[in-house]
Amino acid sequence: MAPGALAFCSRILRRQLVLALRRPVDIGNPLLFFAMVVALFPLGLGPAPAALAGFAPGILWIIALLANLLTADNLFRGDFEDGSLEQLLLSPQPLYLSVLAYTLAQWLVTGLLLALVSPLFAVMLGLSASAIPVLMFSLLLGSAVLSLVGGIGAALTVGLKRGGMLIALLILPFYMPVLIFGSAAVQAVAGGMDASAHLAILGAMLCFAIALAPLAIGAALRISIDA
Amino acid sequence: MAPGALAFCSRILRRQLVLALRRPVDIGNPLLFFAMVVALFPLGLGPAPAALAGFAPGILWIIALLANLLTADNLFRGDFEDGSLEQLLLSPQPLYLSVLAYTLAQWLVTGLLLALVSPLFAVMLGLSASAIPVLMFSLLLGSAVLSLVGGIGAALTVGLKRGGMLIALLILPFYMPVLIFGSAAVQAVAGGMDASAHLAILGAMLCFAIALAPLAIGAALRISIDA
Amino acid sequence: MWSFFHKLGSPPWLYRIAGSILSWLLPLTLVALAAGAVWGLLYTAPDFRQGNSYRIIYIHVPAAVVALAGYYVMAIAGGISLIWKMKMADVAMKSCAPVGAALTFIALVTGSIWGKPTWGTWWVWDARITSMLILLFLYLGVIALYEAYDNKDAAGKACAVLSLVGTVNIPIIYKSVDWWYSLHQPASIKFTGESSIDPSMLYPLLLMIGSFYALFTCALLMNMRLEILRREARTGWVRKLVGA
Amino acid sequence: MYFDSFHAALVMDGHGAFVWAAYAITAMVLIILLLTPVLRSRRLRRELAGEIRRREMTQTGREGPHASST
Amino acid sequence: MLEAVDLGLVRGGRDLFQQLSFEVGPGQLVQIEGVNGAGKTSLLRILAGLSRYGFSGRVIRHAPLMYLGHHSAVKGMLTPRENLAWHISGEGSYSPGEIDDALARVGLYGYEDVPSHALSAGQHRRVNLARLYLSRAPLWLLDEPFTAIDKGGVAELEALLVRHATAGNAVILTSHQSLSVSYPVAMLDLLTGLAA
Amino acid sequence: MLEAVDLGLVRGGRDLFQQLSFEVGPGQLVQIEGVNGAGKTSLLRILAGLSRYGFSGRVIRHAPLMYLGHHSAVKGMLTPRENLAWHISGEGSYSPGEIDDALARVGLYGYEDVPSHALSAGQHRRVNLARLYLSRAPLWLLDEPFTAIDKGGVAELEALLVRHATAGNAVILTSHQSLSVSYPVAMLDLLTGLAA
Ligand code: HEM
Ligand SMILES: Nc1ncnc2c1ncn2[C@@H]1O[C@H](COP(=O)(O)OP(=O)(O)OP(=O)(O)O)[C@@H](O)[C@H]1O
Ligand SMILES: Nc1ncnc2c1ncn2[C@@H]1O[C@H](COP(=O)(O)OP(=O)(O)OP(=O)(O)O)[C@@H](O)[C@H]1O
Ligand SMILES: [Mg+2]
Ligand SMILES: [Mg+2]
Repeated sequence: MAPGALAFCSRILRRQLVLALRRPVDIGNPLLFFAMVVALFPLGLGPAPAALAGFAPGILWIIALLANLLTADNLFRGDFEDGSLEQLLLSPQPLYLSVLAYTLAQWLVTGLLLALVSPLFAVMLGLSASAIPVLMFSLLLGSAVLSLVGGIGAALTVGLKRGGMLIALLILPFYMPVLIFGSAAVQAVAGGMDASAHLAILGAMLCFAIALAPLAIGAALRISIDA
Repeated sequence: MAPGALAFCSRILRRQLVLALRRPVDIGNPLLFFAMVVALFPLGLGPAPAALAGFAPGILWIIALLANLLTADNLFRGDFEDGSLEQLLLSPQPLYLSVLAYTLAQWLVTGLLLALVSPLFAVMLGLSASAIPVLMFSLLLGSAVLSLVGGIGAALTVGLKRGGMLIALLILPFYMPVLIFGSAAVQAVAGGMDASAHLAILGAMLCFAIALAPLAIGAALRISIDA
Repeated sequence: MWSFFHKLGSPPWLYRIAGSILSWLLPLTLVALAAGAVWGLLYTAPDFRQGNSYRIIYIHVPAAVVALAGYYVMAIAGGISLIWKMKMADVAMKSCAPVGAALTFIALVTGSIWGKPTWGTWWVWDARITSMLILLFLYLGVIALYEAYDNKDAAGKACAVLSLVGTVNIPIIYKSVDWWYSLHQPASIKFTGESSIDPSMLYPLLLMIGSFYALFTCALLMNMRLEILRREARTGWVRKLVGA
Repeated sequence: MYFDSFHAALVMDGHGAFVWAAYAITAMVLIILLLTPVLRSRRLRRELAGEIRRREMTQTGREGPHASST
Repeated sequence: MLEAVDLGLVRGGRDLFQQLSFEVGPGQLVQIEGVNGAGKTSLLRILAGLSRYGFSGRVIRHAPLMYLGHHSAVKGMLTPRENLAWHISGEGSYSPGEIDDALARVGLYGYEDVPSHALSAGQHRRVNLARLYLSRAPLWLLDEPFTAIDKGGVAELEALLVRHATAGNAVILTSHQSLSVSYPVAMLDLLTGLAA
Repeated sequence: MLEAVDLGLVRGGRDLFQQLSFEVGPGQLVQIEGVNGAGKTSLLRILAGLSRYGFSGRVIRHAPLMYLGHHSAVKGMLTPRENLAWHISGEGSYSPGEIDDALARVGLYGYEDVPSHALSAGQHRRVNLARLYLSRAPLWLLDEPFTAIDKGGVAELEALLVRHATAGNAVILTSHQSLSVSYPVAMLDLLTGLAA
């Protein structure tokens, strides 16, 4: 009688995407946001091209991380406040998969999108062309880890009246390894070295995160709903 | 019969501060947040001391900006959703001053706090000691402008169901001049030049913002409440 | 053995036993700390390269070592509380955080002070230093999360989830920060650590490390007693304790 | 003792400020660390005792409409 | 106290009401009637001056008013005492004793210092209703004030409204329950206007 | 359908109830009684399995349940049709026709495609109540389902609850209004237990 778990997940996914991108213009918002934050760095750090190119991987990675940070708090908050989260926890569907669908939806409109447009920004910052595929790939892998880890923070803080800053405190330490390997991978290629070891580590982190983070998120949601 | 406008403002201020810093540990949250974001930059850009020192003004300024961005959306949202904003608009008190009190409270827990602890981070990033007073001063002036401008964005978007990204798009363009002059001031001093022109411009921006932003915020709130 | 676990889960028993351990361990710790400090400060010869500034080692290294170990104590307690639903493990976990944070802070501050005369700068983004900073963030995150919840039952569980996630991540964090540092230009400054340490310097150091472990235990027990009181405030035995 | 005089121990060949500052800060943090639980539990005990006494006293006093079940 | 002239309201392409004129004077207790979606909340917000969207006509307010809407304006982070103190701070100065008294009157004695998010739905509303005991505004606009309030609370609130009207003030409220008071209640139908 | 054994609940240092045992079987329509803050919502959440904080005792659920809480779980950004489709998606598959039908039954015909934040308070609640027309869960737990609903809506909802109970299912609800139905309503007092 109840629909299959995967069908349910695909409905969650569709709903979350509809909520994020109700109107066509909405798709442009995250892109525009990235473009503006990319523009901040030359403005703040000074426009010396050589220095910027060297730091492009780090800058793009920091932006990916901040985009995640800015959106992580909203992952479950709306659903908590209007009661949808209670309904999710009561539904007979496996929480593990539902939670995965939530984070996947969030990743699609932050990490994936940023990865897809990153070549443009990389060129703007003067990153060498050879490093661009690795940049994209590392962003794809790494931002998925960020979304999953961010989900844990979101689930832990969703029941609290204050959110915002607290979630940043909880998840930033866990973001740091991803940042390190992500930007190191790009720097390695830009410096003419091989990045496959870094990417393999990012991939391993992702597998790890996919396996464990939804469990932690589910447990945290059950705690939060009763706080 | 009704209390004086200033008494009313001081009550708003106190309430907003209580909401932000209900418990003593809460005061630490923004500080911790700043420290973490400062740590992101060496992790992303690499630990080479010379490069970091050069970027220190920009990094600190970008952090001030992001802290503002992260908190701007919350300035009126809670009050909108629970009906407090309606009550504010109905109260016989001058909206100009009330709104000023709201932004002042937000500035106290973001801009002011960051300015006060910025010397520590400046030392960690290796900024030369001579530039630190100017850094603090520019952050004090500039972050107040950021808070006021952020308030306009917050007031415009508070009635919309989606917030977050849209407000960033609206206000980032206005943040950029502040970022430019603020980091340029510090870079000037670090480079042995005089920063008083930059600081004067920041001061002028602040006067301008104090005079006009509350008007814009008030008008935007009246529009939002009827959306 | 089983009955011991059972007793560990009993707040009044734990409260009492912690009290009696503290009654002798705390004075002993304070004496050992004072003795170690005086020994290290006044009765050892200076290091031939760093001169007298090396005397900071007697607080810096013990604090760093115990702060690191403390995170594992906290995470293990968190794991026990989540898996076996043992409330007292939860109390232990919660109580570790402020102690660990304080020791981490000490390691950072003393290291930073030490850096000025030896490296000429207060701070470098060295791997060990950076990972110590992240450790401080982790501790403070647990404290902030715990304080943010009004419902301390839920707070304990939430922190247990967080610290468990932390255990998975701590090795990753350390490894990655290590890697990160070796990948970039080294900051031309190195720990002096390698130099084999003279026994006359080693003994006070060992004494201080031992004292810091004991200090950690004491502070942990004290915080646990406080937390037990707070959580059991409405039970009969606390009323009797307070009323008497 | 390694140092010849009290003054020498204080200066430590120019490193005294650093060493003593490090030890002083450590001492301060440790004192705070050990003192807070003591002070807090004292306050808590006082509050609890007060609450119990108040409850005994106000048994007859004004009661909220919903507190009757206690 | 309040005059409404020729009000009209169009929302989402639907005419909610047209050429609605009425006047509310001292001593009047007015209940707005209508099914869900008739436009009661919209009308109250227009009378309060909060909304103009889709609206035509003129509202003349002769007295300060107090509006209590659907949303309780109660902050979960603050205690009832703090919430109430804040709510009335725009209107006048009150002593802490007066505030605690108002809270006791709405049955929140003993809850003054509990964070409001730990209150039940009805208690949450009651924090808001406590304002009525302190308010000095002659005209009250109340949107479904009985929501989530238990039977005893409803009776007390009704008595309060009658007292307010008797004292020469006015109340306009919406509610899906009929008031059971021994005071004349004027019914305002959005389509046909005010009937005594 | 549901057995509750020896329930006890302590909240904020207050004993809300102790040793509450009852059993709800097929065909029962149970209304939980109590003043504001008595613990009705807390009890319902415990019965649903959402909350354990401060709770002692045992709840045995023999049938799938549906819980409608204070919060409507209606997203303002989505239309009523989308909201409803999403709400029931965990429970079964429904055709678009069935969904529109349920919306029409709660009086939202013509509002299927309006964004929900443009609905009135009562219409908002009605989107949520439309779930009841589609639900296949035998046990319904409803927390103040009549809030903001107009008189006609209340009568329809009461009829629906009676139909559900008559069909051999069970309903547990809280409400500060007495039900006016010609069906035996068991009252559950939190202090004294279930009375027929
Ligand atoms: C803020 C700065 C510093 C931090 C966060 C820091 C942190 C640490 C940590 C985590 C340990 C490791 C303990 C272990 O591995 O078990 C350690 C050990 C040590 N540190 Fe530091 N440290 C800092 C600055 C310094 C400075 C400036 C010096 C001396 C010039 C120094 C000298 C040592 C020595 C000698 C050891 C022990 C030997 C060893 O294990 O290599 N540290 N420190
Ligand atoms: N998180 C919490 N912490 C402490 N106390 C709480 C918490 N949640 C609820 N309470 C208390 O529990 C009691 C019962 O609340 P509950 O919401 O169950 O009441 P209710 O019977 O549904 O009331 P109402 O009729 O107003 O909806 C209230 O007195 C409330 O103050
Ligand atoms: N922002 C809006 N955009 C379009 N239509 C709106 C908007 N707000 C309200 N409406 C419509 O206006 C009508 C009246 O809404 P209002 O909230 O005034 O009703 P109400 O009489 O208070 O109903 P209830 O008894 O349910 O509270 C509703 O049909 C609603 O759909
Ligand atoms: Mg309405
Ligand atoms: Mg309730």
